[in-house]
Amino acid sequence: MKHLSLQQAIAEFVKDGQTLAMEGFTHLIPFAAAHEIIRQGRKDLTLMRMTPDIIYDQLIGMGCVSRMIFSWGGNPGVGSLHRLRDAVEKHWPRPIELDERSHAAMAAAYQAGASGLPFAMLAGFVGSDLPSVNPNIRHIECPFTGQRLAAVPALTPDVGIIHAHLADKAGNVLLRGITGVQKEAAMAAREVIVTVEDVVDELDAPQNSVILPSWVVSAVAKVPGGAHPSYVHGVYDRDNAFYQEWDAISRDRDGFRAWIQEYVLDTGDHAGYLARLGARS
Amino acid sequence: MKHLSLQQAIAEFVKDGQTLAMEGFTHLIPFAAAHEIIRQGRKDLTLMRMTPDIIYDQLIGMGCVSRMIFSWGGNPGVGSLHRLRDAVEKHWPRPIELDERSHAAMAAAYQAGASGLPFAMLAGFVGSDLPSVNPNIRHIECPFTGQRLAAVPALTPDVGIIHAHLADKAGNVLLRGITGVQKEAAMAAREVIVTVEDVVDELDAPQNSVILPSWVVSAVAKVPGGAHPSYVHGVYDRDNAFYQEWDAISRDRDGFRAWIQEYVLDTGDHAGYLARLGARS
Amino acid sequence: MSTPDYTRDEMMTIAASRLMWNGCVCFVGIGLPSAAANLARLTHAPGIVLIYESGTIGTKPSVLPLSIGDEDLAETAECLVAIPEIFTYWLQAGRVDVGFLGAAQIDRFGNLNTTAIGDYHAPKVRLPGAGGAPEIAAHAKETFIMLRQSPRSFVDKMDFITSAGYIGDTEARRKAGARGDGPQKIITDLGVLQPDPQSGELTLTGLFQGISVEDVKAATGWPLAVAESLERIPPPGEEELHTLRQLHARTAEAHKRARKLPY
Amino acid sequence: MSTPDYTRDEMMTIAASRLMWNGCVCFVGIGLPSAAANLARLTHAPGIVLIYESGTIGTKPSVLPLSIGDEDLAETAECLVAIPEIFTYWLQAGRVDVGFLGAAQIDRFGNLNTTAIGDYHAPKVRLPGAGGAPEIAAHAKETFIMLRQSPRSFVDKMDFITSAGYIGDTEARRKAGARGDGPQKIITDLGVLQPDPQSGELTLTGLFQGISVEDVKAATGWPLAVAESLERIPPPGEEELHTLRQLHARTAEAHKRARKLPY
Repeated sequence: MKHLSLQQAIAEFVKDGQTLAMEGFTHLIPFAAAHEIIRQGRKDLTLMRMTPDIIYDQLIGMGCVSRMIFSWGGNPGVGSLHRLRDAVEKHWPRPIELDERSHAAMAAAYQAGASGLPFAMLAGFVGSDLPSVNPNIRHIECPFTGQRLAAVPALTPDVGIIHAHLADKAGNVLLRGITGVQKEAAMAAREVIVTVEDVVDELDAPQNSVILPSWVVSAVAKVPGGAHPSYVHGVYDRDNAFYQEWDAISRDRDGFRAWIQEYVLDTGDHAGYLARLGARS
Repeated sequence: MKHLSLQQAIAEFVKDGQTLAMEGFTHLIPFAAAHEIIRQGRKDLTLMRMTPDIIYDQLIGMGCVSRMIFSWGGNPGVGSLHRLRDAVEKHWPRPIELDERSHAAMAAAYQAGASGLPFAMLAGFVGSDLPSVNPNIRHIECPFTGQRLAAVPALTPDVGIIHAHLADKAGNVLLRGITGVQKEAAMAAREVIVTVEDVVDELDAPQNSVILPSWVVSAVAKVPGGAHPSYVHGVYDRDNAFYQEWDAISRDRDGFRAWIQEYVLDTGDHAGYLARLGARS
Repeated sequence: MSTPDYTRDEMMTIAASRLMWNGCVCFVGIGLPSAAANLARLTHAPGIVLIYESGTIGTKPSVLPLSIGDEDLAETAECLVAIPEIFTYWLQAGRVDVGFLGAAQIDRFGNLNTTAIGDYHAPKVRLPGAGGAPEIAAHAKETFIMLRQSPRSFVDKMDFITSAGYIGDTEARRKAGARGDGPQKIITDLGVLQPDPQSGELTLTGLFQGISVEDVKAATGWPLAVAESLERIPPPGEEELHTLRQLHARTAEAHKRARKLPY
Repeated sequence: MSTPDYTRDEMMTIAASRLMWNGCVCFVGIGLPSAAANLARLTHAPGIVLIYESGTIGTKPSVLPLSIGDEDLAETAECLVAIPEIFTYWLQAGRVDVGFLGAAQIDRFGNLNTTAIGDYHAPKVRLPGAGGAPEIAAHAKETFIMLRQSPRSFVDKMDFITSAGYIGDTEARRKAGARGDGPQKIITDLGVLQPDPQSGELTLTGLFQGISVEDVKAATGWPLAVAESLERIPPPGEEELHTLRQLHARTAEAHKRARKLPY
């Protein structure tokens, strides 16, 4: 475990062509890390995430992504992800290959990855057409009952990236509130980058808290506000207005590019991003 | 969920011939419930537990058990479980059928039971003779990689019995410290009995605590000291001396029977058991 | 149709909320289902157990969540669990009484499409995808579907089945391995449809005030079966409407708060 | 043999503790392994990560635990997880560097028996069983085995393989699907054995002070292979012995506390 700046962490651990999982279910989405990946211009990434959300819409729109493994690709509570749709429907700015599953299958596949199993099974996709369009959904039989179950390959990202409340100086990481599949995504990954709101001497967490010990973490980067426009329970709220504004920002290719230029590329880091958004609002 | 006395809960939910899981890994072992099952004279039980421990040694010695699913049957830190050995080696007081697995397989099979899956898989029993003596250990192949994995049937007890720190008036249950496989054993069961140290108005538990909501629980019984000689983190210590004394108590059939008579059968309930032990020590 | 003093969405929400019961364990999505389930909780079913797929169990939000993982859901939950657990110990294990689903398209057997219009590999419209729906549709003891009715949404031939209803008939559903009973109530903005117990074909069984059978037939992309005795569903009661409007007002108020950037 | 001022168990524990390193992730059982791993933590390897199968990760007990789930282990852990997780995300995933095992019997290929002496279905002696051992033996990057050496424990023909070492040879282990490298160090009360890199056969590679090759051969139930150059393992250093004895004294003190019944 090393304490690094986010720039250093992305530069050191995220390479072109890799498979990344950036998780956070509505809560604790690691936006700052995604913006830094855009700034550093990574290409040909395979991205996995249950809900691509705005975070992957941005990476897809910037042409960083060649393949995506996912289960629900909308703008939550708002509508479509226009950059995702443009990539799928019109291949702009580049075609994107989809490995499309369900939430239950994604979650189980992260668990399998974290567990050193080659695949996950679930009583899933019953009567669904998804197995007919995705060769990564197969079936097995229970060796005791003969019951037919769905199977999907384990998810084992090269790099798992999550945002958390706190790390301590040693690099132990604490998550609170809705923890989603972050622990699984992190533990399924070869390298783990964690952005945190703050670094403290001691976590001082209640027993049975959700903690990643320092020795499963590759790098911790302190990035206050690093989940914006997502939220950090007890620290700041979800920027629901931004999620709604994104519909208009992202609907148009040029508008999207201009926004990324102004708020991501032209801001050196996440503090700059927050400052520019703040100046506008 | 109903608040019942332990006597009522066992009388209502535990029947001859059923399959029971009474879990608690060193910590929070539901001894009071086992003693009440002995008092009420249940027979032909199939018991499942990772570590039979003294709790099942007592039930086995009293002839309540016809079959056991388990993974490690010793007296932790002391040596053998003499009643278990006597049943296996000499069929006293009755023969006992064993379905013997490993810890990893037991834990996975509880998870499968709690998950509505018919079996669990694990990269397990590699090179072990256990599959050759247990037809409930089979193998499957990964449909993607061809990797061979072990499979065991899911554990789905008729009744799951656990001991916990607290319940609230509504019947929500809080566990702290080492939580073992209790949540899995409870959720894999058709009916769930929870003995608790105390019942409070509100749990007032930290976020991300281990909680069973009232609607998955059949009955809550307040039994202070209900885990003795096991312990309740932050409430009372493990009675290590008792674990050591058990070696002598249980070595001899008559000595064992006499102990059960004096401390379990002749004490009307768990308060009586604790009082008698206290009078002696 | 006359113009009543409530909207179709209000009627639809209230009709759905009436179908919930006290103690019902309900797996809820965002939007109309969330409004219906919370309305039930605030009126006749205070003991309803709401589960959102974010891992929030037994939650009692003060306002309607905008996202499925709102802080309010976590704050008011009986317990929080990780997402893999929600789909295994809770949904797949059969602990959910009612799974609430929406869709872009539904067919006469209650199959749902939330994936794509047109060819999957070259879609005319790419929809968000499956989310939790295929397994909710399979494992909830029954599913309720809320969907505004029109020939574009109630289609004769569907491009893609994301989540199964009765597939081709109730026997096909059983054979496919579904455990739950499938779509038992389809609540639209015109009335309620229920499956024929034998064939699974959706049948109009209830009409909202001011709606005729012809209205519903015109909004359906296949020749709609109509039950012999049609229920005329009562209009919103005063308390229902008042509670729902207050809930929406509180929600709007909460979500209107000025953006406050972190730091 | 001369009579040194330390016991064989002390030498064995100290020898094992020297094989641990700072940062080593160690899956520990109760008894000698726990003493060895904690001694390493208190001497040369303060950053050792101890995992007990009770779900206590990164634990730093003040005294040696009597059970694998002692309160002290939970109290001093970096984090607590449920037991299914210990065996999946931590052990099976290959996160453990060293798995510590004991046994009633070991054979020349490092296979272990903790199940039964005699026929499994009609055992002469029923042993406790597998516990976590089969999967520790398979998945830890390497395993260390601690076992007092005698012809009864180091047997030529074993009745039952509970946990695999090299089975018949290193190739057999690989073919069976084991991921870890298997038993790399067998620490007895006489010295240390290591597997032949090709055959996997356990070979005497180190002797404690005052022990001869003949002593070890006499305590082994098969014709023991002996390495060409034998290490003469240094006796306990002063700090090692002092720290170990203090640890044992603190442990005895803590466990001697009068029984205090609850309530």
